Amino acid sequence: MFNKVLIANRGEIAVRVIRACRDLGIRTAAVYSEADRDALHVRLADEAFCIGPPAARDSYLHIPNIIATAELLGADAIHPGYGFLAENPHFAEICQDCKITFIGPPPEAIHKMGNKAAARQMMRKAGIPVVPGSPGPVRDEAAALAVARTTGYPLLIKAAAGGGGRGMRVVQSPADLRGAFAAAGQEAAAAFGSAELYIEKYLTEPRHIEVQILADGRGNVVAIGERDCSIQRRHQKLLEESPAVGLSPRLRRALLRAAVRAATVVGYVNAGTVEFLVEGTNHLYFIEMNTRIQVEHPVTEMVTNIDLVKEQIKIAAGERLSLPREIEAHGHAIECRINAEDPARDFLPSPGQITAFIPPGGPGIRVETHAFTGYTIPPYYDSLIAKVIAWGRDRDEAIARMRRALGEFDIGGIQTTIPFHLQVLDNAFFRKGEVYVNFVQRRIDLGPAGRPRSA
Amino acid sequence: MFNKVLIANRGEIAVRVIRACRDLGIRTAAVYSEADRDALHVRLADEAFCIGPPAARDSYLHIPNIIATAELLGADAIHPGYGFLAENPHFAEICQDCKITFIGPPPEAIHKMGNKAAARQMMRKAGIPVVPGSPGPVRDEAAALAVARTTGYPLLIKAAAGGGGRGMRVVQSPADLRGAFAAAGQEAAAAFGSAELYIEKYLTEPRHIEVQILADGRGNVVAIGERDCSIQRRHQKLLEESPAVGLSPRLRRALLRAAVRAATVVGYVNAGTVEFLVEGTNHLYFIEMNTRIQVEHPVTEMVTNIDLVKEQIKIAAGERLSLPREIEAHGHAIECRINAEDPARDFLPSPGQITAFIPPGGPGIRVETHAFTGYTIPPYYDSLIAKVIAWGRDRDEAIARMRRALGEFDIGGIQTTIPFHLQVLDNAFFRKGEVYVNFVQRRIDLGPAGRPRSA
Amino acid sequence: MSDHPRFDLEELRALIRLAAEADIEELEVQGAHVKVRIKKARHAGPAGHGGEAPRPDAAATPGAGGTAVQEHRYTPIVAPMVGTFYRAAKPDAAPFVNEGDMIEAGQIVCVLEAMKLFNEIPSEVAGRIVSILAENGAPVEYGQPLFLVDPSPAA
Amino acid sequence: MSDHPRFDLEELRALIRLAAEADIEELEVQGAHVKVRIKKARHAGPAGHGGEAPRPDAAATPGAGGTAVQEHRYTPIVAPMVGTFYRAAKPDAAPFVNEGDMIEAGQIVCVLEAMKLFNEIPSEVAGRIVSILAENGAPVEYGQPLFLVDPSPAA
Repeated sequence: MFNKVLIANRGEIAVRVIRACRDLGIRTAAVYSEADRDALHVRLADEAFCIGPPAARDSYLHIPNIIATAELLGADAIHPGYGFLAENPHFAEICQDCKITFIGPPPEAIHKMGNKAAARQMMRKAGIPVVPGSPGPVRDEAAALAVARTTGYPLLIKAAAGGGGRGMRVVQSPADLRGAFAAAGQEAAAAFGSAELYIEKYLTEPRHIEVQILADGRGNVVAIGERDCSIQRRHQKLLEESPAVGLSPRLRRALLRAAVRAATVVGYVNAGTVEFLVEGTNHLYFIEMNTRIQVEHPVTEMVTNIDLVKEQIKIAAGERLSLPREIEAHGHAIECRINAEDPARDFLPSPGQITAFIPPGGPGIRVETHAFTGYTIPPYYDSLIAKVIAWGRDRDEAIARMRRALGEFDIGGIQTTIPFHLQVLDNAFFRKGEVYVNFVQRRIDLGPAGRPRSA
Repeated sequence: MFNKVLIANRGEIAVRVIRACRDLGIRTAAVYSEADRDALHVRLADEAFCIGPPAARDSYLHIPNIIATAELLGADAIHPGYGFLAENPHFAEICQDCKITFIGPPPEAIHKMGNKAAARQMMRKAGIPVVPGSPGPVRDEAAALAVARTTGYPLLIKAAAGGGGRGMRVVQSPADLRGAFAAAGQEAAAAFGSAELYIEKYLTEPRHIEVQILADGRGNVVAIGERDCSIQRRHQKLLEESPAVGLSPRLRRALLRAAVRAATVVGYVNAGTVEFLVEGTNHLYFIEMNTRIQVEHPVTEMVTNIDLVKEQIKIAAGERLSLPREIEAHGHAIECRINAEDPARDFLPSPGQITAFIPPGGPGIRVETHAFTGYTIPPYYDSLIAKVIAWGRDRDEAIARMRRALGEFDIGGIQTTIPFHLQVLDNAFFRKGEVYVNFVQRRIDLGPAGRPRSA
Repeated sequence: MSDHPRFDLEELRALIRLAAEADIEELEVQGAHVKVRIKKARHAGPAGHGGEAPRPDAAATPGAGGTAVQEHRYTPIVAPMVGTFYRAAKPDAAPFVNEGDMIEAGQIVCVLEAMKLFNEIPSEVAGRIVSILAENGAPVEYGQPLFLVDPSPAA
Repeated sequence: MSDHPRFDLEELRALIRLAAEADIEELEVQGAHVKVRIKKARHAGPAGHGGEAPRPDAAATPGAGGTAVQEHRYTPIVAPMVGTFYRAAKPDAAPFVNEGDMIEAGQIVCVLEAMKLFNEIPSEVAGRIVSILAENGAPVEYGQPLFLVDPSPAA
């Protein structure tokens, strides 16, 4: 096992990784930017080292300073968390070269799954259904029009290197295609440094369901259940749950099997997530694989009692997976991402000082946060300040507990997404389990009703 | 189901009951003394009513004001929590007379179990082993010496109406008996208004193991597993766990069966706890039954996923128990009571303002607390400020998580029992599961070593 | 930490708060190792800052307003128990007291009903009832002000 | 930590924040070795308060006070990257600079080793090395003060 792990991240995930290390008896080294001097991960780690100014490119993305810190402090492994360098194959390679274990998949697997179009092609060849569309990147408008004849309309233009909704366009007709294609290309180039696009059939009310996998590099690839992440806004997940409500056992088995196959094909090692769109009761389509721990991993942990971050570290240290092939889920778990954003003002970021912070507690509630009373949210990074996870013996109990927890969560000084979540939890369609990726757009009124209400 | 529940308590248990009511969709009314104006239970309840000055006898023990508040606010039930009026049969009777449901057992059951000597006699008649000793109260020193001839030495003198160690004496020889008897009688009279004493065989290294039961008054009495509460200091529980480590399945079954029998004999309804001393691998002795929810109930909740407070409310509302006869425990749970006391100074109470309060979180951790940053602990009530409960797939994982959680628990401005708990968790005998009621006395050095250490 | 004299931020903060609350312009403190001088800003404009710092200066200004000081001498009669507040002994009876009435110490001013019992509540002070703060028939908390009494009215 | 009179940037930053939050105009703190005076800028408009502390105005107030300005003129040379601090190019070579040395802007004052690369670190200021704040061979953080320079020594 490792002697010391450096956590190349900040915020709640850095705290989460420190906890997993503690539980395994491993020493921890935090890194931080000048904006995070008073951050919780800095306080909780055994050691902490300042690696640069606030801008992420000069600190949390600054590979030489991170590697140098690992060497100076004698860390034998680096956990990248999510975001920042987590899916940078170059970083994983440098770790390898420096004889520091990268707690994540091999660089080749990151690379292969990083190019979404290439990944899609690879999966299709492996017999995993993908959303009908261009076999690879689409060169120009003419080629796009040709592909559109096979997918039909509406269709979706996506950035090959992208994610998170940037460089993405829904196109309703051939007339719209030309302009949308050019705009998406520019956006993709600006956001990801690559203008490569691909085209997909646009699914009307698909659900976003993903499968957590763990692979130990010794031939053991296990699917640890699924998560429904359909509650999204502009392709940003806001609420996730496990298990996916109303999924037939047959379709669930098919998803798990496809995920294991995807991981196997790409030679995957460590924790990863295979994302699918699910249409109706029968159709699954691979969309991408995230080669890291996900924000929403706790819902899986709550229904399986497997500590995924501990498993990541154990796998990276060369341990064999000691899990059964078939993981049984018990009960139901929901996660709400509490962002420092104002849902009543189009989710405008709301950084600043948190003047009061009383997290919820009690039965079935788990909180992952790096915030505390007096903490100032720096404006440089993402707006996630806490994750509340509620577990219940069934979905109704999980919802009731989540409503109670969010109702008592006292955060002063900033606006948060709590009112939005309460609105979703109270929505009759959500309660029936009728969720799909455009649920928020269709079912949630984000007008003044998004303002805080008494729970 | 009830429309509105009044919570006749304060602190973490008042918050706990409010949460259970929320989860059931029941409105809540808090009561508070003038010292608790800014307390969390006041903030979290739907309504709150001041019932008296700080002294408990004029507020939380003031029956007329509490009943009047329930009537004024239209509460149809009262949850007494633990302590205060929870085991006062007179209060339960008044509730009955006022047509307010007392969420707890019938007054008769409270009364019968309230007199410890009478309860012991009743249990012995029902075939449940009790610690050998006087069949009832012992009148005088001569009678005490006679009983001692049957129990042998060392023996224990206890107050019949007592609890919590007051009016209790260990006697090593006939020569010591006379003085100890008189002293215990005086102490008992002062503390409980009754000088009645009884005598028991003193067990050398017994474990304190208790069984949680639920009874619905319709013939269903279920034992919800056991808790080991051997880690005590001066008869005050400090750390509890479930299941009891190293208990043979046979002895465990015997304990559960005895507990169900005890509850049945007394006509018990609602949640209760039957406490036993266990000696060696075969002997169990009934000591008393607590006719209320216990401080340590969460460890049972964590290993069974049953919300005991919700069950209390449902039973009081007349619902039938919907639990299987055999409850399966999964994993292991530990609770540490975090008191505002200084373990390095003989557990001296440490009230005052909490200047920083960052509770632990992450996988497997549950926190029950009414404290928050800026909260001032009033000097009038007990010193419990938080309960940390850690769950793990096995005892080792639960211990590791508890150590991590206590290590990161940041409480500023006051002294707490956290360093004491870390010391217990690191003790090799504790880790092996070698616990018994005098464990703290024998195994824990409460000298300067009790001071905070880096975890 | 070190044996060098350190700036104690907590102490400094306390000093600054002191200076702010005391409404002084300059404060100089000199110890063996440390010397602190605090000088307050003179703002012409409105006081509005986000933080806590100094109180609105007007409140601490003594000779400012005559009427403001008056109010402070009023004494409340508070509920000594939880109950329903009734101004009269029976629904059709006259109220025990009305606004403007002179009362004596020990005089019954209302009843509080709790658990079917009507408890007559005497005033602990003598004076004139300035205002009645609770509504007839309303539930009142322990310590809730029921009446405001001017103990030294211009008699 | 060390027995050098350290100029603690953290403390200074905290002092400035303190001065900014409290409504004071001038704050002067004098210890055995250090004396700091912070004077708030008088901005005409209310614009300024967002939360970020004001810049050390004292440093920007040139002709304000005689001795007070003295100490504040020391400028730290900070680590521009993470690395191991070496005072000399090779283990047996002479240090680039010693305490009391005069240095010019752009002059190499140390090397920082990171990922097997030795990075020569030039000073951005000219002046006299007042003190060396990091130990030879020690790991240094980004932004860690390495040297304290008096930019206008009595030459």
